[in-house]
Amino acid sequence: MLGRFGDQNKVTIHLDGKEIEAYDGDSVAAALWGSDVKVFNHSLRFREPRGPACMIGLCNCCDMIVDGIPNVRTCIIPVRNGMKLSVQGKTK
Amino acid sequence: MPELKTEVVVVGGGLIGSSIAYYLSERGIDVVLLEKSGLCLETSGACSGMCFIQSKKPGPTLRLALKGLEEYDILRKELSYPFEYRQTGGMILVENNSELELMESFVRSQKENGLDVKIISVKEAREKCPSLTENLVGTTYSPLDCQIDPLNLNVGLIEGVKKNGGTILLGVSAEKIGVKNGEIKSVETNEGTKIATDFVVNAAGVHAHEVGAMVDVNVPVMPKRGQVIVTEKLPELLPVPMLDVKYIMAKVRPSARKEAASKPEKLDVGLAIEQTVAGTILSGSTRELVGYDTGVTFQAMTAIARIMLRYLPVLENFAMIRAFSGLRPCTPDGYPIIGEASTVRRFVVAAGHEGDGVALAPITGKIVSEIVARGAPPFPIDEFSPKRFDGKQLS
Amino acid sequence: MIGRIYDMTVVGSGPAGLTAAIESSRLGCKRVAVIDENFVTGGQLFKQIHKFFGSKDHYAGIRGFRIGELLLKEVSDLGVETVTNAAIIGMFDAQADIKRLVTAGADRVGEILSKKVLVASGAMENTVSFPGWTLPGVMGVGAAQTMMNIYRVRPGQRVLVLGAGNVGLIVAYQMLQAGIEVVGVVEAMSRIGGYQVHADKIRRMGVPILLSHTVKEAIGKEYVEKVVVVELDENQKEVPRSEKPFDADALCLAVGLTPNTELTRLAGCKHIFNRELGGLVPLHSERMETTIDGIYVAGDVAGIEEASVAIDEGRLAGTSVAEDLGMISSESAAKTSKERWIRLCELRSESFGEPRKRAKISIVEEYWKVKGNQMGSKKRWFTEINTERAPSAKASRNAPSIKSNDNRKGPRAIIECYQEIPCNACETGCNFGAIKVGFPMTNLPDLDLDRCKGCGICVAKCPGLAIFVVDTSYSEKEATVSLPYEMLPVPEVGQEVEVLGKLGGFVCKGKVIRVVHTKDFDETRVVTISVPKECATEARFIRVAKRSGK
Amino acid sequence: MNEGECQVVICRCEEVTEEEIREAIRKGARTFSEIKKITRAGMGICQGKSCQRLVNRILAEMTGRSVEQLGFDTPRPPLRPIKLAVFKGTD
Repeated sequence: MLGRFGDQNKVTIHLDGKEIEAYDGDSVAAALWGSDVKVFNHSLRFREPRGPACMIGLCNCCDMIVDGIPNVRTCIIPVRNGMKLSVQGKTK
Repeated sequence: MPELKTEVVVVGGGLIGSSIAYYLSERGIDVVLLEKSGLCLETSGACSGMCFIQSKKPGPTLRLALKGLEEYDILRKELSYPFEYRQTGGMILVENNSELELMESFVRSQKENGLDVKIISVKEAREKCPSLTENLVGTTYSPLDCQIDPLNLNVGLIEGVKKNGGTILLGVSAEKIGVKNGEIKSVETNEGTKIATDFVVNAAGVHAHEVGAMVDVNVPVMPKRGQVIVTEKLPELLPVPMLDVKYIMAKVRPSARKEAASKPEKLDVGLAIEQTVAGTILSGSTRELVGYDTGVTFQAMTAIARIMLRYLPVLENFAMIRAFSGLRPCTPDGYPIIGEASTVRRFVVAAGHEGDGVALAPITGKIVSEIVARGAPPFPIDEFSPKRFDGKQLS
Repeated sequence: MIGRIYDMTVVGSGPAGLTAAIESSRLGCKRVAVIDENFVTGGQLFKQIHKFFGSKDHYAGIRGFRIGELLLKEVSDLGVETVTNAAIIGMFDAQADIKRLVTAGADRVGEILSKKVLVASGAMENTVSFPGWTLPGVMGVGAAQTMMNIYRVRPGQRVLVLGAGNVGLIVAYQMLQAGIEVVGVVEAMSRIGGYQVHADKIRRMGVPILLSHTVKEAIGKEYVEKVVVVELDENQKEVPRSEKPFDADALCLAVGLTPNTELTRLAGCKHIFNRELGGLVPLHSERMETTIDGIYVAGDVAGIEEASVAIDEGRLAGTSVAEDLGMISSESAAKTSKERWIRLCELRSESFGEPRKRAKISIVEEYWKVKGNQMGSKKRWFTEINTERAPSAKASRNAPSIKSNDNRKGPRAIIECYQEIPCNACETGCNFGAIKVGFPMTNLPDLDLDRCKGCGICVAKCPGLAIFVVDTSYSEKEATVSLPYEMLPVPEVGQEVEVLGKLGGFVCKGKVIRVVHTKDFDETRVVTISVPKECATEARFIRVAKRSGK
Repeated sequence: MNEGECQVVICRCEEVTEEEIREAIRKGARTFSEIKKITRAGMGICQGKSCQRLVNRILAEMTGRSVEQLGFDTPRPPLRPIKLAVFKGTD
């Protein structure tokens, strides 16, 4: 209903080497979800896929490795041009 | 009044009490354990799992700790409940030359007491733990120190007691201890049950004084608050648990203890840091005489975090997710109180282990079980006898 | 910030926090700060793209995010300091006269000293567990709202919603607005928990609401691909072999909220469990003060209610802070607070509000029990209200419907609002005084046919989209129906559209004859279509085909 | 859901399953705090924000008490994870 907000600057972020286009002001989680990225990490114990579930920084389901630092809540950090992201944890 | 009958009532279900009950039940002795709150809710549920041997004062405590280590070796095979026992070795971090001097003499006297410990270079220390700062003059190292999960051990011991036919009563406290002709007869609980018993073991930790008072035995245990901070789960950064020299000084130097007690406003932090199997790093702790207050303070969080970052700068990239505090049961002379009371027969005290409860729980269990079963400890423990406080009142 | 002592620090910048800050600084408090852990202030307001219920004083008929803009402007005009990106990690010296809040931002910790602290920390979303609930694509309905309404990202292409309370229904509608296919709304209870008008909005667009059903399992390899729904019997047990699979790539959980009481519990305020209010809530007085002097609460943290309640509770707490700081006299505080409480009672009346009203009164009574009934003047006005039992209500209960003897020519409004919702936007919106709600505003609207001109303003004004204008005398065979329309694409005059009924079924073809939109309508267009006369009572929505080439 | 029917995670931070929670209750845990200590549920990075209600429901069901009677864990600072770097400074 609201349509897009005005013109926004595009930025490029990198997910495990893949380039993803995002808009300035977007949270990392929103930008990735909007680009059809669904799996943000694999859980430690059962190695299950996890993705955003609260979008307000409470549940830690959207944790990723951001610029080398693990366990970063991507739903509450904004995208930045050149940001390097990795899916955290191992698959089954 | 509902009645129960047993051979031994153990008051307190922490690591010490559950260990005693376990060793008793292993011998086929009928035991009832009373825990007034619940599983792992008091001191043993609010501590780290470091089981340091080299931190013990050379002499009776070190001897006890070494025997305790042997007991752990048996327990980890015997207890069907895994408690994350691992012998990782341990270090004491030495920051400057005056500390080095102190530690050299400490290590020397420990060696004389038969402990495998040495001082290693910073380079060697960093090989064992690459995240460690270079700004040290060296560290001690002993391969004997280990780590456990105190929560799992506590639950495992209690499960063991149950398996052996013992009775565990959670949420039940001792209200009155019946004595006749200087001999233990019974325990009455808050639920109104009267338990006829031959022995009572006071393993009530920071509440041991209250239980002692029920039979007019002075058990001068005081709560000392230790605050601990916890990080998020991390990859292996700390293969070896560590202490700093302040931790040791507070333990071994009576003057340091007195000084700390005289200046309660000054926050005294002796660093003890370990990484758990789950991946979190536990870092503590303060020693505060604040009664039974288990709150945490921002001042302590900051102080602990700063010391920790000084030794392990890499941690600055990670998050602290929790802080908690536990009450350490401490005694006026720093030795635990273990043994039969002089004025009441078959009233056995096992309390006041302060920060050594984890290391000494199994051996304390074994000692008390022998006192009960054979009337004497397996080896002399006169230094720990409750008799030393007879006639003195807790100040 | 360091070294200053604030008069009042507000934790949380949602409707309750902002109105409290506005009220207290309006009444003379000088150093007022609002702290929020998010990037932006406004709490959940900026996720709310729907129009709010309530009265004019509660910004009824205005979209949530615009209310946020209004409140923030007022806050900045009054010189209230707002601090974002600052999570409160603890409160120390809570019992002292000067309280110490510690905040943590991305790269530093800060300390805020404050005489009074208002905790308006809102609520946390509940969750339920079932196999697959941790799969990507299963998310809180609030998360879905953030994605859509803040970042304009669709949570999924085909979404199932669990929970037919107001939140679930409203967000399902917002998903439809975002062009998402809502495959269904599933509700474990045997009735719709939210307002019927919200349910009607999505049902007329063809979304099925499955009552007495729940989610049994979410299935997918890497993310949700299928959701299995199962029927529940009257004992909430699964009915064997009643599983229904839904193809969906997202499952949104709208299973209620819990007051976010971490800070008040940490501070040591006394709490009590109250099911009606969503769980553990801090005991508080009628003045919104907790059992610790100088700590106040307002909004969802004090019990899960509505934005209109949060707004009034915020004002109430703001007044109390001003009183306790000596900015206003106890008499004048008591006077305005009493009026506010009466209005809160009005918002909490009738079937939806009554249980919450009783719960709130019990919280206040429990507070006084803990405080040892040292009632004094502060409690007096509250006792007066209770004896007055205001508002006693049940004044007008005329079911709005077309009366059979209604032979009037020309367009007239039809109000399909059958529940006691605390809202009077239609009454205040009508320029001809044709709609009467009165006091309390939970009364059902009463239409005065003689005054109704069929102008259609109420169609755009009703936040529940529950008013239509029908003209059965449009032509010999045709009637017109004017309906509210908030979707894309916007139909053009002359365009042929599919007309849908109250439950979303195809009714007939219709032709758009007028599309009215003013700034005041704020994106709710009033679309008038012509339909065969016999279809006028059923025609409630239109499906506008996307035109090619655009 | 019937007991032991399927492995459902209750605490998603620490990945504690429903069966493990039930096992802790069978061992004598009667409060969320005890279940937390025994199973690690609620000990993870979100500090029980999402699982406390779920655990309490299981507790209520198994012990026959109402959720009202169960009590809640006392929150401790920090209420949110904080980067340790913020503490850097001189002692």
